Amino acid sequence: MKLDRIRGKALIYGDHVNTDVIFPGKYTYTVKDPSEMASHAMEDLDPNFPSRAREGAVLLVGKNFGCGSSREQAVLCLKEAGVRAILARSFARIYYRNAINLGLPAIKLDWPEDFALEGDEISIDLEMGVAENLSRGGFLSFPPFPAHLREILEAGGLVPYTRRKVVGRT
Amino acid sequence: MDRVLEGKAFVLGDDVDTDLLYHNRYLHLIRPEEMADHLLEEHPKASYLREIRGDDLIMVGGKNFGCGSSREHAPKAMRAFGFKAVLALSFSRIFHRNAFNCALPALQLLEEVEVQDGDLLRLHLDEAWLENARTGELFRVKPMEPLEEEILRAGGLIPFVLRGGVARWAP
Amino acid sequence: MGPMTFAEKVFSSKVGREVRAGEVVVAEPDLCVSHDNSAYIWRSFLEMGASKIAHPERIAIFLDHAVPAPTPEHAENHRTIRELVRSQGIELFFDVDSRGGVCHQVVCELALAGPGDLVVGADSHTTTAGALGAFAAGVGRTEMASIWATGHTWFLVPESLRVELKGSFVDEMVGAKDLALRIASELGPDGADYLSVEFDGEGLRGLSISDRMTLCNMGAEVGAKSCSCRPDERLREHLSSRGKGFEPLWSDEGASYVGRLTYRLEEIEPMVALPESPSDAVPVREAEGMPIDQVLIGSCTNGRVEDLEVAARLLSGRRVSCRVLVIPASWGVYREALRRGILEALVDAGCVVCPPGCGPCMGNHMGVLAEGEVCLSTSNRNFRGRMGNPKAKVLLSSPATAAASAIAGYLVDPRSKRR
Amino acid sequence: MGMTTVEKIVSYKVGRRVEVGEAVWLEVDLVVARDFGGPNAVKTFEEAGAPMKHPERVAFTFDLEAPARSEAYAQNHKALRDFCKKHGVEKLLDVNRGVGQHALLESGLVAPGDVVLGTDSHMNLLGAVGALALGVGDTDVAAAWICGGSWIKVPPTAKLVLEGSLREGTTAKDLALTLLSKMGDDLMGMAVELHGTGAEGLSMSGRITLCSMATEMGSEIAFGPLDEGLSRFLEEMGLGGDATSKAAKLRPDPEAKYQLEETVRLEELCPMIAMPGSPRHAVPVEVVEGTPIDQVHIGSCTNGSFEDIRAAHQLLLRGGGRIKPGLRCIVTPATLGVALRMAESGITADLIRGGVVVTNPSCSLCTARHFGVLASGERCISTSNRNFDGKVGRGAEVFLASPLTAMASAITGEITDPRKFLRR
Repeated sequence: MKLDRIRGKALIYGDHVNTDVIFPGKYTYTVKDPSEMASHAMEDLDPNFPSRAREGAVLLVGKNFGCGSSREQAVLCLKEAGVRAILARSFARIYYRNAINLGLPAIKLDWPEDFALEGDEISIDLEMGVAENLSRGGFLSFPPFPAHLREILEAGGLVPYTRRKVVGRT
Repeated sequence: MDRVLEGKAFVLGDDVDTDLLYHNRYLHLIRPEEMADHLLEEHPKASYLREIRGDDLIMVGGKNFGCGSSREHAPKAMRAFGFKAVLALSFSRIFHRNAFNCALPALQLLEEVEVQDGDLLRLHLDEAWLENARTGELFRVKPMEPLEEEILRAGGLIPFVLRGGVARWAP
Repeated sequence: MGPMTFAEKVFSSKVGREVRAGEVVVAEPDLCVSHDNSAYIWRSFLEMGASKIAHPERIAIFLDHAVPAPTPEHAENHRTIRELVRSQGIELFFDVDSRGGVCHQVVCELALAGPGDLVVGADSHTTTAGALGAFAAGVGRTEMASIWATGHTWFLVPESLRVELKGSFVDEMVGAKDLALRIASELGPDGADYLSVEFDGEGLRGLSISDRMTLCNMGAEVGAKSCSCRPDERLREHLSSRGKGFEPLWSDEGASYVGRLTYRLEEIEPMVALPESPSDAVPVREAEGMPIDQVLIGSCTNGRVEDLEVAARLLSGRRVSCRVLVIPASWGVYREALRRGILEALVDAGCVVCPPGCGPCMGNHMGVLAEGEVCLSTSNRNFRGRMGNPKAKVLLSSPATAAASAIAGYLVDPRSKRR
Repeated sequence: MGMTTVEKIVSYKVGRRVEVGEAVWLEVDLVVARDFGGPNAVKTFEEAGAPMKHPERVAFTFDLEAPARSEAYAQNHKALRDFCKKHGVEKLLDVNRGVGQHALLESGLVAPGDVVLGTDSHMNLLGAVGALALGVGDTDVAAAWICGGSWIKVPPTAKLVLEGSLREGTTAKDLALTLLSKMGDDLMGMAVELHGTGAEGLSMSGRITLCSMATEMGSEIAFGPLDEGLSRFLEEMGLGGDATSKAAKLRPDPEAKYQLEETVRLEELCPMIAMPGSPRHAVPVEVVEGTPIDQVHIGSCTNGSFEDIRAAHQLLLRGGGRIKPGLRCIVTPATLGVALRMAESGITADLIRGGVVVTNPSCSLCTARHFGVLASGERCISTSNRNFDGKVGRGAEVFLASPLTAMASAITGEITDPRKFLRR
């Protein structure tokens, strides 16, 4: 994954968006196909989400994004639906780990309300630590990712990353 | 209703059970149009059946057709799918009853029939025979009971009851 | 070498040098817990190119999320897990049989971990094992796969929050769940995000292991990485009666905390969490009268013998006025409750006693809600759609409040139904 | 000329002597809808827009998904509860009560001579108490709500004479499976009467098992003997002398006419098992002994009574008290009453100690959407009544057997003749 050129439309949500509204628990053992997962993404919060995210999206969200369950489908469904990165004022701990582990850039950043409006084109450079609003021209900076997290993201997630180590070792 | 029903044949074998006709995983559905989507879903001929959806159809089964559960989803799904009638060498009682109740004629064949999938069939209700238009052969069918006939003419059991049909039959 | 928090001590002992909050370390967990999601973990494990689990003796797998299997999809998932268990020689496997139950409950019931142990679980409520004095944190399933493959993972040594408990609860109508909801209402859903929470104080010594599990379990609802209780005599008894040793590990006097909270247990009153967050909790008396369609007594939060016993004391000889599902957290709980006549009393009162498991807690099995229905549950989470239907509502409370409200058919303060 | 039981029930109802083959309308005493079929009947009824004639003769039972495991059933349950409130239906046996027919019996809602309709193909097991109970579809149910009656075609009767008594290890289920394999379509469309000392010697639970499988034989219904044993059962159910004297009046006349008569000597039977695919593919257990299995299920309307579970429990104790590790054994009591008796008598505790999963009363595995669905390639022995391919899991194999054979197999992990644990 290229870390310097992440682009998508801004989709904005509030604080404490939890894993049950991102991916309802009732589907966790019956829905396995990633594209079907994507069709249920944010189902109980924003039923139009899959169509809005399809062309590529950057989520701008409030505090404690992804609180609740440890279910990784809550990351996978967003990724499959077209989410390229999540900018959150803060993340729930497990969600943050899961996002990085599945290769979805999760950026903790206290973005100001006037940074973007719904639908603005957002560009992110993880190497430089910059988020830019291409529609309006503003930009924000954040601490560049620690090297080991960048490696996981660049590899495309923890599976390919570990695979490289496991297979490389043996 | 028409006294001659015409449709393309769809042929099944003996002991077609209600789980095969309509699987238990869809029992929660209550709209026949939705039920139709799941008709014979697990059957080897399921995809062929979907190719001919939209045509007028007549189902031909063997012995003990519709055995198993009391689910009326089975005949409701058949009717909503486009089946005009079902014929079989014998029927399970509940299926047979359910079929008439939801206005799908279910008639017993009195002899083995020579019919292939896609043959054009004509069911002559008054004469009680089944005609295979491809071969020109006629097969004997057991005439309907008068009560079944009345229910069918009324368009099913509910219209029959609502139009006072019971008064003629009750003691 | 200055005073250290519990988390700092656990990770220092794991890596063999002194580490402090804020450092990233690589450590080997002592116990790795997963459940019906083990088939997914297995798939990621294979995708990683791994073939042999590094330490099968550290892996514990429990089937609990949908048992016995309600659909062919669940059945296939269980079968995959049985195959991997067999092929990898995993001995701590709890199948659909009468040894098992909800993973967090069985870990504590059988004391699969002890003081100072590092436990990871592919489930957010892994924090429950902190009742045993362990450091227990939830992880995602991909991460669990990498731990299966390598035996280790990275941890940020967390900062800590100290919660001091004083005094004791006034009566059995008030308990640990009310305290947990009170804490959630004050901290908010992220009040302990990434923190290690330490429960301590003379108030804690009066609490049963079951109460401590409830407290640690609910830590997940305030974002805690781990919640742990100071090891004491009561824990020593719990461990020794299960043939386990007891080597206490705890924070030092004067360790550094990001915050300190103190609760006087006498001041705690029955609490209820309103939809749609556990931290939207208020005293029951402020919400009394809300009509209820279903009551659920169970889950890893409140499905233990003590919980069922409180409910039975309120319900025996009375009739419930709504649907009441009782789902013991494990077969061990089920057997003990059966032996004590608790289950009979509950069934006589009109409850349905279901086989142990997670039940409808996350909308997978037994007791899913319809549109517009309201469920009062003793579980831990009431987000929108949690029990299957986004237009249903879930309230969270203690078993006492749940049982008292079951009698009334609407939310009541359990003290009004006290015998 | 004398009459058979079914001819008597129908004749009394319509007030004249009826003939075999005749289609008649009759008043219905109880119309039962379940969480399966019920919502469809409600839809049809609401669309018809007519009033409900006899709300006191309407009952609902929730057993297919109890408690609901999916939103769809939660929604259906709620719709039915609301419907009951709206129409003043008081006989709502909710998710705690268990398998419909058994819960109705336990509540004293069915008596000899009653005509009962229900959305369950095994409704006819109520023939064990001399009721004329028929499985019907939801349209029949909705129509009966409107007009209070329904139609039936008077079936011919078969006389099945049972002589002698069952040997240890052989049960009514083995008799049912033997009949299924021997009689083929012979009993199709008939009412079956059980006669003879062998029938009278069967317990009520055994009679219910046998009558429940009339459906698989293609019969309309099977009637148990209307004898002393039935009277005692009726008393236990809280039904007084009226029910007993009615049962006596419904006994077939000695000169009644039968379309078929068949005699079975019970001593000659052995434990039987139906091979996957059809209840009719039954063979002696010894033929397939040793086949490994993954799961055992004991319960259902066929074998979920207290006596069935007690028999399995006894066998478990004789076989060492433990099921085979790695095998799943699920026991589901038919009703709340059975569950309570199991708990009181210590059976539940013993089963759990032995490794068994005991569920709340419901149809459980039998409806294939609740407890213990199978993965493909898995093998299960079930005490239920039907094992069509694909019913409880795609590509899974289900064998049908008695609670004794099921438990014997749970102990060993492979299909096992229960007499192995009984012979000393």
